[in-house]
Amino acid sequence: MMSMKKLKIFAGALAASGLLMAGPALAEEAKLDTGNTAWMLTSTALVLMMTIPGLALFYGGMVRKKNVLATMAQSFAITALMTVLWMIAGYSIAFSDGGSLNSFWGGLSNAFLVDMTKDKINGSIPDSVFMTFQMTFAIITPALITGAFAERMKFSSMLVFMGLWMLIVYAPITHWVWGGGFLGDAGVLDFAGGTVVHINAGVAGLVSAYVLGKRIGFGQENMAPHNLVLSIIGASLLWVGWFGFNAGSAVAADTSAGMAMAVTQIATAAAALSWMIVEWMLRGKPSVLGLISGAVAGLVAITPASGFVDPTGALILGLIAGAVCFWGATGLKHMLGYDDSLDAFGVHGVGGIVGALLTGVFARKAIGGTPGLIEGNAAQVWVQFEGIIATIVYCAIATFIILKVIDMIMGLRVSKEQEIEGLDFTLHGETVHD
Amino acid sequence: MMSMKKLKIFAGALAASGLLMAGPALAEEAKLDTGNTAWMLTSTALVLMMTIPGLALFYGGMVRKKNVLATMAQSFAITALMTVLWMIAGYSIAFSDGGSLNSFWGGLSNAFLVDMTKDKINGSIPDSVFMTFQMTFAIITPALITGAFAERMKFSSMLVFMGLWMLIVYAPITHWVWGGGFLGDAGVLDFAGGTVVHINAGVAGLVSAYVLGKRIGFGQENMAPHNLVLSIIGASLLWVGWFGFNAGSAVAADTSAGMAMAVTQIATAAAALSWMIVEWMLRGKPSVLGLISGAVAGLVAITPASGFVDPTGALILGLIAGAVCFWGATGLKHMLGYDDSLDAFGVHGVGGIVGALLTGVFARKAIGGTPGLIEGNAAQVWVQFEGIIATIVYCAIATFIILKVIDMIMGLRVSKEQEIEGLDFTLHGETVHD
Amino acid sequence: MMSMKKLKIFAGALAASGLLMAGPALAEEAKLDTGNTAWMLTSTALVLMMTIPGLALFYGGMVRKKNVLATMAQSFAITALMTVLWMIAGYSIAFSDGGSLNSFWGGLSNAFLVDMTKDKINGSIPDSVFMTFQMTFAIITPALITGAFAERMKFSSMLVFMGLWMLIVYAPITHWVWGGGFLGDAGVLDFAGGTVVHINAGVAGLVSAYVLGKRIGFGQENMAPHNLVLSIIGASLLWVGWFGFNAGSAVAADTSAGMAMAVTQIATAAAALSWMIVEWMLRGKPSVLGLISGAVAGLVAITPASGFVDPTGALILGLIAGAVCFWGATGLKHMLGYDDSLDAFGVHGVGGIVGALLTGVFARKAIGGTPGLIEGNAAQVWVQFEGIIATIVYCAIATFIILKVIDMIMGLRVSKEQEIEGLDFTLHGETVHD
Amino acid sequence: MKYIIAVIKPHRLEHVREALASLGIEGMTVSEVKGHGRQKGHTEVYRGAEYVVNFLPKVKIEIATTEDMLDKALEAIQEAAKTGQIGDGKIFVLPIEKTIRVRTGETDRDAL
Amino acid sequence: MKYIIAVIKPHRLEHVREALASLGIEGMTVSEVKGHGRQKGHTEVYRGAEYVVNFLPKVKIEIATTEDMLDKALEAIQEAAKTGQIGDGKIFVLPIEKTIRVRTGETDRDAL
Amino acid sequence: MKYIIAVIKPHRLEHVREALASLGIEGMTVSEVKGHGRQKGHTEVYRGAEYVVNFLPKVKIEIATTEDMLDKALEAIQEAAKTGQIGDGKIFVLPIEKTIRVRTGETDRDAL
Ligand SMILES: Nc1ncnc2c1ncn2[C@@H]1O[C@H](COP(=O)(O)OP(=O)(O)O)[C@@H](O)[C@H]1O
Ligand SMILES: Nc1ncnc2c1ncn2[C@@H]1O[C@H](COP(=O)(O)OP(=O)(O)O)[C@@H](O)[C@H]1O
Ligand SMILES: Nc1ncnc2c1ncn2[C@@H]1O[C@H](COP(=O)(O)OP(=O)(O)O)[C@@H](O)[C@H]1O
Repeated sequence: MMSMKKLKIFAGALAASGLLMAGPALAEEAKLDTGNTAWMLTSTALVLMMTIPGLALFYGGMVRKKNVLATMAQSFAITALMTVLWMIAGYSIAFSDGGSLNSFWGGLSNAFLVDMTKDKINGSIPDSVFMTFQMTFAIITPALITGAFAERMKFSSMLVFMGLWMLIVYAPITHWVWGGGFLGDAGVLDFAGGTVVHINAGVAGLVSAYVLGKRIGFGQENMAPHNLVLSIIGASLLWVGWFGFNAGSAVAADTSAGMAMAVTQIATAAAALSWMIVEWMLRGKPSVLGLISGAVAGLVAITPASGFVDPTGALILGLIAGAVCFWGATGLKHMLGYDDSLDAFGVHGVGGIVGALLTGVFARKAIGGTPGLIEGNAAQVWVQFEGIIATIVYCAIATFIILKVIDMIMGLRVSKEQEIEGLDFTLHGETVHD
Repeated sequence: MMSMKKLKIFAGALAASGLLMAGPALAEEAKLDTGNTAWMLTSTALVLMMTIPGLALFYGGMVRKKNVLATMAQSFAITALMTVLWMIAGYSIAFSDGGSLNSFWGGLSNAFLVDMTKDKINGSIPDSVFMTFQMTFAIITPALITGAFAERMKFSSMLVFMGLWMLIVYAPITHWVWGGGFLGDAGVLDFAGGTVVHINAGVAGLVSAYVLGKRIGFGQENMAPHNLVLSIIGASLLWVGWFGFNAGSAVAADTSAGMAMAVTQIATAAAALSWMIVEWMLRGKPSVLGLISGAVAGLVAITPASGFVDPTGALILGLIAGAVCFWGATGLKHMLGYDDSLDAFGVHGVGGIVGALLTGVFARKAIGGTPGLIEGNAAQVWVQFEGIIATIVYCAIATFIILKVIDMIMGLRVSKEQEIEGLDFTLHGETVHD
Repeated sequence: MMSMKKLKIFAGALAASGLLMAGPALAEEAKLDTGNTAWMLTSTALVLMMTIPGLALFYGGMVRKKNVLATMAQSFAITALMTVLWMIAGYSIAFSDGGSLNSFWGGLSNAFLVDMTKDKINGSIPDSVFMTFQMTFAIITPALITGAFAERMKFSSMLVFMGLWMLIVYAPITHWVWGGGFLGDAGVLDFAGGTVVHINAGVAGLVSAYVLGKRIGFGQENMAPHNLVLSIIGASLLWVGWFGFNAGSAVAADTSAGMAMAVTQIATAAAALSWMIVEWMLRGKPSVLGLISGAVAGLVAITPASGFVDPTGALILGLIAGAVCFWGATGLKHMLGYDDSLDAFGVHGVGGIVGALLTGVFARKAIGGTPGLIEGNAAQVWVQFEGIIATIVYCAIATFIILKVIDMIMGLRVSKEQEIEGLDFTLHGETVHD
Repeated sequence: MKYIIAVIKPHRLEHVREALASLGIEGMTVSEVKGHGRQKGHTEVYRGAEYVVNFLPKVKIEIATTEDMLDKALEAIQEAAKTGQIGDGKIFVLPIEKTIRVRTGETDRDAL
Repeated sequence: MKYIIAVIKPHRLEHVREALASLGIEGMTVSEVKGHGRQKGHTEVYRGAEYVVNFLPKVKIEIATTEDMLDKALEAIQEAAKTGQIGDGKIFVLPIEKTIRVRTGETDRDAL
Repeated sequence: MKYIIAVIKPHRLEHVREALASLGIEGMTVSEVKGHGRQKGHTEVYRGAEYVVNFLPKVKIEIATTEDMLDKALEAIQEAAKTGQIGDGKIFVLPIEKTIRVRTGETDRDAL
């Protein structure tokens, strides 16, 4: 159902037939499309840019000044660590054929990318490009989680947590949806990662926020974002980079990519306006943080839908997502009383769920081949719901266990003194001097 | 005469013949070029990046610290609002066939993008891509205007103004030049928007500066740019993104795009050096703001010329533009005595006019098909002049009326107290904490 | 041996046969590949982004606050100046056929790009694109050098130095390796510029640091980086842009580009982790500056290797490069006692040498056509060594002479008062106001 | 000699400097401070979390002056700093026992 | 009247403000400063270069108060600012000769 | 006890700190300030608009000290801060009536 899966299966078939291994056969050369490859090379760069510097800035601007470097360092270090782990095992777990266990994971047959010969083609692009494109997804998803426990986690424990989480949670769920696993087979629609990336990261964030507990002084001290200029730059680069995320998920420079880009732009804009208007009406002022949070909410919500809905569907989806995520990051958070510092769950979790469900509502046969509720296919909403639940349950349990184990072995939080003095100096020995 | 127009007419013809509506016919599939599509997807991302974060930073660094978030919020909110309005009506007004009124506007037949089926091809790229690419132009043009009235306009009135301005001024003028209207028919050369984007935004800025009046303390208080680091980042991203703007206006990854990129780079560099040298000689020091302003002036001036001139023409054009815009942002402004806070007119208006005229001078038959003055075709300069005048007159009058009506209904300026305290807190309830 | 050279020779042959000059002949039209062109247009934008704002920020964050604008202005002004000089003479020197002297330089036959007709094709892309892509390399190489003499050089002398250096050192060495000169003929492997760009810039930096002498107060005063937030953004944009640098050096959107992107990502990540771990073990804390420096070291080291090694080779190469450059920027620098302010030599020089040598070690026949030491071809290491030595010797001598001559004529350093007050105000008349 | 400490609204600084200059008083040292008083702070809301910013931006001017200039100086500052609205600030006068100019070692009146 | 200058740890500011408010003391002026004392600075290492940061972030509070409130104010500050660890800071009391409210021209006690 | 306020050029701070340390004076509080005096500001030009920056960056050092150390301290500061050029700064001495160490409640001489 998803373009990525389709592609993978196609490549798998080719591989099975031995064609891909046959060296520079003519048949393969014919397969590579330079236009599609050009777009996927570009998309990979765009998605990398979403994490560094995009997300690093988005989050870095929202913490207190004493933690800005440490917060940005998390995104940067995650980029490095996930790259290596994806190469070693992640890609294999997510996108290989897992044999009898293929419904659940892809196994380790492609560990260290042993199958990725230079001339291996995946669909119409080099396998090296598909691998790297997917790698950037395996980078940003853990990085999104860091927003939930900002300003209080040990750097060492954070690295261990993220490494395990990517291999144990992210890579398998990716396999379920895009790698030939059971959710893809069930017909769950997730064009670019609403479930795989955003619900997943959001739920992991929520669990982390609970397990780590609140920041010292939460609710009493002034924890206002220290410099929203950074966050605006970050949100802007997220928006721009998201074209690679969504339109890149077409794995081609075709009409599907084009429509994905158009609806991404429309839904994002609608969500930014929607959050702005709701906040303006309820609180009297349209905050800048609200405006950019709304945009991110729209980007999150349109992610699963981007290959399936039309512009009008995207407009409505965006309007809904902006308003619901406003509630997620303000009402819901205060109701439940956890300290999800930068709203990883409030924006990515809530936005991801809204988007996944609305994909089932607004999907159009003429766009992505599958009709949704508005075209009479109510069942699709139910399928989407199953995908959401499977992801939430597995992610929540696994994340909880990983965190608890790490906590027992090496602890999760910095000391009280470190938290008060700030992580920039206490963890990294550096400060911003101005 | 312009690549964009050509493309449009071609698509129009196809549409008229019913081919485009015929679903996934073979004929259409053959039309899509993945390489061209890849480049246009990329160009769209690049032009979006010009506004957010590019222009937001360029302008944000130049205001006083108390207004930095509000200034950046203008670009961000405009991005969201124009996206939705372009989808609702702007694209239709600019690029549809307006029937009997086609010389002046495109009508509303394509409102809400009803004609934009997924597989509709426009030239050799998906219509969805062309629509989104053009959308990014409809975003940056209003955003450019905000430089003229920075630090004093109400956020609400700004949104209303920009929405009306885009629909009443920008979309129709785009139609005149690129959408099949009278200026394109007259042979005006405007490859990427010197007239449509820059003269238009510059003149609207000038009118706004007059209508809104000067900032409190203008000429007495210290209004030095608070952080040129931001402006350097912004100017750099404008430069990089402008490759999408100019080379993207070829609507293909071809020799026209390649030459457009080369001349853009050369003219920009020449203008940066030219402003730097003139300032160094006249004022004793080469300022950083001068260097980046010169680069932007070069980018503006080469915009209409980028598909028509050769490298040497670009070099000379850049050298002239840098020096003339130096005068525009220093001499002219002080002569006329308006407070165009960030020189929307001095750089974009003046640079746009210089560029449009010099396009008529340096155009070469071997590059864009049309000879200019240096190849003996003096008439082209006159045609260019007509295009400039038509744009200035319509834009100035319409902008003035829109502003006056808004002023009557809801006021344009913030209160004196708000202006003194700063717009970040008074309009958005936020401040930069460092 | 190198893709760039291959391409050039191919184009040369075409040119010689008169085809390229023949106007829009059918034969040529057939040659242009829109996918390859799309990727090279994009790559050019990406490499430009590496210098502005990438390198400008990376360096700008590391200096003291009083010099941040001046430091960023160097990268920006260099971008403008090199563009114009490359158009005037650099491209001709580097990539033309120099006739009897072709082993050493390309001559001036293509000065002012007189041979670059609009429809001239170079391999499968427009010559205008190849010229501009290479221009961005001629921009970043001098800009890298500025790190060595940051915070003390006159802006005027810096411009003169860089102009001469690019024409006298960079363009000829580029010709040696990629333009048909003796190093390319000797079989030196340098996919994207390890020798041409990084060793070259690193050595020129080392010489500059010696000739200019230490900063006032070096070793006593606090010269801590004033704002590593800027440096993190810069390093991130360098990483993202480097995809254009390395994968773009395939001059096509093919499997070579794909593999180059994959190994670039892997080596960079490995080097970031490697520097981080070594520093963590030796100094007790993983610094943010270390993390980003490690990433840049990895990018540098994989540059020559990126078209020749496989993922596992890249992983090992990255791990080695991170550790060795850690030593280069900490141990070596203090041993030798020069003040290479921002480690142009410690990172780019050392990393470039490590990368060039390891290219000879890890090259695989299946990837780039040439086997390295691990596949039994020990000779390749020797060839690499020759390339390194030739570059170091010529670059060091020429750089030294250029600097000495400029010093005699106009001086190199700012006055003591200027250095103490800071270059932002004393050279450019501006300061950061916050 | 007396040490005047004046806490005023930031945008009045230039007026005060000019007013003092017209009395021939050029020497002063200025710093950015935050003030709390009758004029209370404001509330900023970030994603639903309210942060009360109790302190408002003010500028503190410190001026060492001789007794004979003191009253004129106080008057000038007061007039130039006044907007008539709450939060205009305060002036405090403290005694100075000794003043030295670093460059020359001159003291007291000569040091100003 | 007396001028209290208290140099404290930054994260105790809010406590001190509240403690003073509960005594009815609202007026104060605050600035970010760097302190040096028994509590020494720290060392930052950038690419092998060690920079000793000799000064630590502190907050300076200045409060003009009447004699009768002085002791209570000092006590309140001391208590609220105290963490018991080195670097908690100092309080200095200086004499004020005159106080003026800019807005009204009121002086001394009335000016607070 | 005395309260020394020294306004100096920023790049002399480290010298002054060392000079005082060699006298055994470690305690001090430092802030970034802007100064105006004989040494006038400079003019910045942005796109033709001239902005006179009337104030120059200075560093203010505050040191509470006992009478017996006062003269040595003043001398040390003066020497270490001096460059001989205009704008070197001033030193003011004010009386302190009371000093308290927050951590222990010790007062006066013991509080330093
Ligand atoms: N007792 C005080 N000690 C020190 N500074 C004070 C005191 N009272 C007020 N200030 C300073 O003066 C500023 C203005 O005081 P405020 O009471 O708000 O207004 P007004 O003086 O107009 O009544 C405050 O923000 C604070 O910086
Ligand atoms: N003699 C002094 N003059 C001015 N400020 C001082 C003096 N001594 C200490 N301070 C300030 O008080 C702060 C705390 O002093 P310190 O000696 O570190 O701790 P403690 O007071 O707990 O012994 C210093 O950082 C400095 O800002
Ligand atoms: N009367 C004064 N009151 C407070 N600060 C002063 C006074 N005069 C000078 N200063 C401070 O001392 C600095 C140096 O004074 P200036 O007159 O420029 O040089 P110099 O002391 O060498 O003659 C000023 O920038 C200002 O910060």
